[in-house]
Amino acid sequence: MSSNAKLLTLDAGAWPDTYGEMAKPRMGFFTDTSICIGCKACEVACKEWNHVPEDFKGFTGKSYDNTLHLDADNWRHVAFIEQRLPAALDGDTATESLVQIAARRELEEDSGLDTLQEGEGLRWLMASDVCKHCSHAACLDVCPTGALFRTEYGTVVVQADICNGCGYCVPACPFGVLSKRKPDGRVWKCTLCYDRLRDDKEPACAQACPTNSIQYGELTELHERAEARLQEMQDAGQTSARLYGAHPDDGVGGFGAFFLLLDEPEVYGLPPDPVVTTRDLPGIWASTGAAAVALAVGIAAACIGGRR
Amino acid sequence: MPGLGTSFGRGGATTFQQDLQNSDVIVIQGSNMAECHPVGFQWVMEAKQRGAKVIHVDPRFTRTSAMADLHVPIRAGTDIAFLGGIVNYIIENERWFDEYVKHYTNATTIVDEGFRDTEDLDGFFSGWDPETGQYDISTWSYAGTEEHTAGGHKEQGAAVSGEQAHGAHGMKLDRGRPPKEDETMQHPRCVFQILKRHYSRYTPELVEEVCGIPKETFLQVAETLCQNSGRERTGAFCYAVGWTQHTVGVQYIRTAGIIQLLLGNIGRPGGGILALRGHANIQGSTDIPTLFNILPGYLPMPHPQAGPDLDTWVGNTSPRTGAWGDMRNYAVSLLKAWFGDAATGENDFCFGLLPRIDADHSHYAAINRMLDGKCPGFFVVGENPVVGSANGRMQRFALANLEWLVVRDVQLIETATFWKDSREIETGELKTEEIGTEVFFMPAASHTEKDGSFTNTQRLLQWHWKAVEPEGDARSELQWTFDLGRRVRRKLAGSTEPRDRALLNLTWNYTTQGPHDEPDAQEVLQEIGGRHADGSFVEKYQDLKNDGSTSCGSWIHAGVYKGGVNQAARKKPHTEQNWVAPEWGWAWPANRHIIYNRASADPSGKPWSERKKYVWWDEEQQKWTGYDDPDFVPDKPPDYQPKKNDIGLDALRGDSPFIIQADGRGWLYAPAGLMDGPMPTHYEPHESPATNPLYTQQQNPLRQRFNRPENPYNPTDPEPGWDVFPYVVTTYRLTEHHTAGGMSRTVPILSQLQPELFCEISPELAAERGIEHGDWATIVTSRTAIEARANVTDRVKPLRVEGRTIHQVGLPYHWGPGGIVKGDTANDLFPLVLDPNVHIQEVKAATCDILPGRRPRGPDVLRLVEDYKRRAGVKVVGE
Amino acid sequence: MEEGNGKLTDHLPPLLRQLKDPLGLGRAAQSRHSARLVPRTQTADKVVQSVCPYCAVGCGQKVYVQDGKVTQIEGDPDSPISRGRLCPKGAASEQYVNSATRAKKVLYRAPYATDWQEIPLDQAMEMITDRVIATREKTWESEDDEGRPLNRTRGIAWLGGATLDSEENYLIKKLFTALGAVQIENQARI
Amino acid sequence: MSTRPEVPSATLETRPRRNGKGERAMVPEAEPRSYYDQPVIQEPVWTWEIPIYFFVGGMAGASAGLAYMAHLQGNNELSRRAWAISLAGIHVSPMLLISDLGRPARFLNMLRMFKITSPMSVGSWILATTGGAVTVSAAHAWTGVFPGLARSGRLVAALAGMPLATYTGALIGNTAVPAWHKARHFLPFVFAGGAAASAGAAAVLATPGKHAEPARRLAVIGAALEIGAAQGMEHAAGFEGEPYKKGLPGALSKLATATTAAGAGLLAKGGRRRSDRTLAKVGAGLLLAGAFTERWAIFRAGFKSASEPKYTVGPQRERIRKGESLGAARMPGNRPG
Repeated sequence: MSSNAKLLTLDAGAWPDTYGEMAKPRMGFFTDTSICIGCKACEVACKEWNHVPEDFKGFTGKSYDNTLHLDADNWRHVAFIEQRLPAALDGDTATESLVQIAARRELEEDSGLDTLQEGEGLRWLMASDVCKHCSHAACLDVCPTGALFRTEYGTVVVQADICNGCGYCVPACPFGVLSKRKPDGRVWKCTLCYDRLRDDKEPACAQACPTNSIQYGELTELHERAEARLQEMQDAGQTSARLYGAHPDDGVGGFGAFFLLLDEPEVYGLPPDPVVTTRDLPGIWASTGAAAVALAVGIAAACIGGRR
Repeated sequence: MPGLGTSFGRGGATTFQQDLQNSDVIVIQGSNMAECHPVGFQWVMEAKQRGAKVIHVDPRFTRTSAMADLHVPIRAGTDIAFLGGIVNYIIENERWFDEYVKHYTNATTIVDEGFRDTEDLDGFFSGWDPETGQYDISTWSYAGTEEHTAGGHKEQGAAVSGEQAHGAHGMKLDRGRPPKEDETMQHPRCVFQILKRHYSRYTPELVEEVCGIPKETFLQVAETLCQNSGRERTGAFCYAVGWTQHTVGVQYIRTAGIIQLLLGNIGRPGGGILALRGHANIQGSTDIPTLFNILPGYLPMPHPQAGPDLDTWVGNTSPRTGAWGDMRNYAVSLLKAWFGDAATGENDFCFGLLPRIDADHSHYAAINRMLDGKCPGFFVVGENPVVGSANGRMQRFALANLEWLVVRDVQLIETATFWKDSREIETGELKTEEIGTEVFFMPAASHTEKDGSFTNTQRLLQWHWKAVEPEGDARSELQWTFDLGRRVRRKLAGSTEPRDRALLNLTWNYTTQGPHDEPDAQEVLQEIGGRHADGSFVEKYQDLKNDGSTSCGSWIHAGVYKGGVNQAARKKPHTEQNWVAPEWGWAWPANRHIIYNRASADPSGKPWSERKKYVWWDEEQQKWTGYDDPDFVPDKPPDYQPKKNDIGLDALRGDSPFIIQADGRGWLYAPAGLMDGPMPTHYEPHESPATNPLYTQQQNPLRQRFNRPENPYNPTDPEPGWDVFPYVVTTYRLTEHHTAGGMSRTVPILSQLQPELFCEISPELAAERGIEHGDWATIVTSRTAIEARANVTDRVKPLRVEGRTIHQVGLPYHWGPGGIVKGDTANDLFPLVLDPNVHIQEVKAATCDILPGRRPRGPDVLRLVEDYKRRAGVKVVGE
Repeated sequence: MEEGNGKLTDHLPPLLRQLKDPLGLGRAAQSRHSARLVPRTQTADKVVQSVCPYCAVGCGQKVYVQDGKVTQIEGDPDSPISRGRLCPKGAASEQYVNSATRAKKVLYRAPYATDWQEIPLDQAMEMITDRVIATREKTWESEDDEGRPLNRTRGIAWLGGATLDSEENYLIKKLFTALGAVQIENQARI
Repeated sequence: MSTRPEVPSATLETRPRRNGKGERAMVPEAEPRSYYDQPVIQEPVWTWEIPIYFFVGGMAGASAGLAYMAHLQGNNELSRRAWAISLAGIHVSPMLLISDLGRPARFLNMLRMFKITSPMSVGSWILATTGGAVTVSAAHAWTGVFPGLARSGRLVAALAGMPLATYTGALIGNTAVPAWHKARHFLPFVFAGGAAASAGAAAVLATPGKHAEPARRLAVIGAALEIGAAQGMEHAAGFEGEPYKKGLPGALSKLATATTAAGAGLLAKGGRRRSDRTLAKVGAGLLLAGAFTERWAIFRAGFKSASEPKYTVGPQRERIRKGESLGAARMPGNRPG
């Protein structure tokens, strides 16, 4: 759909084109969940820096996760997944013989990349989720006021001084990142610490992260790092590793904040094939126009028909 | 920790966190490092990404286990059996680092012929006196040393602690060598052979039977350790209170010390034992102690048996050889720092004015005196014992029996409000109107509101600067203590009472500053760091004199202000110095980061290998050099031989890395310094669902018990009624909270992340007891019953022990009746029963029962517990 | 950023700025506030280097102060131990020091009383001083039954947390030892 | 180690859903995997005002068109009343929208920019335009003031009125809510039909019978379009369309169809003969109710669809399985993950 492609390139054009010489390199996050220790420092550092209010959900019984989802009051969320694993730790190698598995395990351990407790057939996945700062961001597209905009760093930010709480971005986001804060009335989400970036400071979560699971930097450089890491794990036989949001040809044109996951995205509460809804907007406008014409015709028919 | 002190000489971590990145294998045991020390854990992850193997031995699968290559579930309280099994594996398979062991440990030393092992005496070492319940340790000594190896030790009873028994007391050695040695390590009474016999029954099969760890898994751990030790490779141990909070806690650490000495992992990069302390200044408050049994720098508190005068005391409590040979220098310098001009050679430098200890005066002993009405006054400063200490109910009864209580904290903690919100009010055991305790609550300043230094887990002093003034009545402890001292001295000025002399002689005139008359913290650090008579600062502890011409508040800190510079406040970015970062803060002693680092070179002074070089002998310059400050006499050549009658460091050879010890060796076998034996032996926890398969003696015979109605004990296998409390219960911390919660349950963000007390149990136990995940469960012991949300998870596994299935219940202990998030207190479940060396309570292993649903309210909970005690036939002495 | 603010286009209404940003997804939508945004760490009156008060890893902290109040506490990238990183507790330090429930006044509970009362700090110190002196006198032990000197009292106990500074511990040990109070203990055992 | 003991269901909560088991099933699963059944996307935050606006705004737009045509045909009785209905609707609409805002005082920000990528932005401009034009036209129709303005005003109102009635379909179609997004091409027609039906019906109620013929026909035509489009939509939405058929939304939509059909029936036969006029008015009432209920049903279906992860994950995983998409997660070698 060439018209969509056109729309998307224009969307991307918001950065760097509209900033001219003020444009900065596109900054983002690479969250390597294979080294996340689930300490939640990112959640706390974020709330501290951005003065995000507390949000008590009580004891949820969902492993160590008492935050559950990203929303206006949680801009970082650490997911905890306790898994019993069969001998083979991923489906596509489920046919491995125990000997093959043992060999692969040895390889993994020597490489120091192993994060799985095969001995007990148990693993505990932890992953820090955050706004994806999509290359083609639905929230940004649908915002009627321009409260949401793409910054000179290529990130997507809600401007609290503009947002009037129309709530359109909330169902538009394919990741469910945004929501309205009560009683404030406006929507809030990760700004990738827009203000800190202005002073060349790391975003609060990335700076705090004890194991450097959250890595901040120029997106192009992060992509190289991630590819290398993936290859490393692949070579070590840790075949469950995958990159999520690192590819410009996915439904949102790639993420500004992408991930290395050890299982399918939906296991972490992430959509496996997110699509920016506005990719279909030309078609939607066409139908809307057609419907409007149909309505006009109907009215005309109703009136003129009466003459006969 | 005396576990470290008696093995190597100093009671501190032998290495530093950043050095973990050099390890080839890291064993984390008795610690949940990723959860309790997340930022330190980054160095484990660094090592891992360099290919190191990470092994986590823990009853639960934790966030640490999730990052480990191997998690080994173990029955809480059986670590000595596991570690002893590794010792046995090393010796049986001849995997020890022979050259290291022969030169740097006391393996070759021949022990007194009177010595008998637990293997010979069914769980007792020689010297056991059933009357006193103590050991006469004279037969434990090196053969040929004088009879009273341990000085006044044998009469000192429970008062002696590892720190106090630092080094071998009064051990008289010529040329720093034991009188009898066997270089071949074949002599039946040489330490090596004794060790070999002692652990010969700690086989993989025994480990499986006792710890519930499959033989294969154990062998994998043992072999991985051996493969990653030697000239080319090193391994490290990390532990925390999962090892110390047992009735044999000190011996846990000793066992790890033995392994690391046999494998040659002490004093070398990537090796060592890293004690992970849980509080910002735990290490510091032991080095410069607020502890009853030691003075700053681990000098022992005077004891009547140790002699009436300075010289007798020094003679009785220190060896002549090794760094402790100069104890008089350190002691006199301390007395000069405290009593200034009043301390003279004529009056023994006021030594006579110091108070004496003659028993266990630790917190729990004091609590018992409070219950007996013998201790009317209590200061609690930045501490929350009614939540953080074992048997909280007993703690609260004690507080209710005081005349006055002073609590200083940043928040109004439960210890200050016990008289109105403790559970005993709910049960009717206490009534607010009947509690006569007068309570003063005084707001304290936070770390951002005062200057001062914390000593972190790796002995590193780091200065923190004041950012803002404390608000309202909030004051720092520095200001408060100084003020209290001034007021007392003012009121007693002119007193002729002998008891007031120490107080009036005290040097107590610090320059103050700021709106609150704050003493200058740097001035205090200067006093600690030491001065010459002319007021100039000492450079190192070797500068200290015994004639009163130097003053030094803590000899191990000598030089912390050298050159008039606050060494602890140095903040040179790590990016601008080598990986050891010697110019960031200051590590005691003498800014050494890996101690005993002379052992990183072979006896001739060359690095064991290029890969593991750290400190070595430089032939040209004729001095020790390397990445770190050499923990050795800088110009003492590797082939140095002491002359007869040399004392102190001069008496140690050029190949003796453990310069604090009288013989300069690492101690596989501790002839003195420990109450409960020269070698670690497996004893069951005080309360256990299993029998000790090794000896008839089930538990540590010296464990400290308190037999009183407030402190009943569950019967332990094989006693009748033990099965009324069939499960093991253990406590732990969560990343999101801090100890007793005063600093986390009051912080909204942290409270949100872990809002409720929960218990972690296996699906199998949940099924057995009909407990639903997410519902409430009630945990019962003979002390009390508490309720928690059930977190049913595969991360807790049932273990096969002695042919039975043993279930374990995990409980975080952060909650109490106060704060933003409230809950029952896990420590209320645990009894007072202590390690004999350091008087630390056993809260990492006890027995309990668990039921579905919430606990009864009010007095009904007492009935529930009474019913349990009746069914179990709990006998309470003193009732 | 600043020179950007000067641009005439920045002062035009967004609708007109859309001439250069037709979809209005980029700079055209930027509010004046956003254009001038700077972090509070940059505008702070001062920043001091500190150490985390929680566990003993000893992470470096940077404490930012504005108008006499702590406005931000974050990791100190210069520290060789923590390299700027903090755990959730360390990262929550600002809430800990600025906690709304922090005690600011001295409170006194008289024997058998059912509630607190506020008393002046000086009065409290005087009262405590008197009790220390009286209890010490009442419970003094000058020698043991064998006539050997003890010079002590076991009538006063002291229990400290391990979050006190070493300098503070030093003064406490020094003073209480001189007072003869031997039951001095801290968290290190507990 | 590969076999797991049977454990009580209580434990399932501590690990993510996977047919209630931890193992990786080898066959594609009926129930898509999820994170403790947590929704992937957020439920909309719009409240009751919005479906009412869909109804009122649609009616206002269509009424403007009806009024314009009636005016052209000199049916001033009908024209004036249609203008009035449109006027009422066009002024209630902004009130509804403003009251739904989190920050009502900032409603003018809706016109801060013009964003073609945002149906709400476009809609705001359409609403503003229609609003002005309808006001002028209605004022002239009843009082005869500013005839000049009104001449162009009527045309503008009629032209802008059409998309005003249909853009709301684009508004909700352009979201990540599966039930809405999948139905994006039908929603504008459903809304157009509803708008026509309600505009016609309202005019029938307000206009003396002999002048109401065009309105009556419009109502019937609209009803037909609404029912037809709704049926098509539910069919085309497939799995994502489930919420339109199940639960409360399903019931509402069935009720809407029935009511609309009945109303249309009555209107269709009612009309010419005086005696049928009351029937016609009843039918008109039913049509209004039906059109409103249909909006409500569609609105609620969106919430239901957002609240269950299977509606989001299932179709996406299916796309990947069928090779229609690589998805966002990639194994080495660009294999979908």
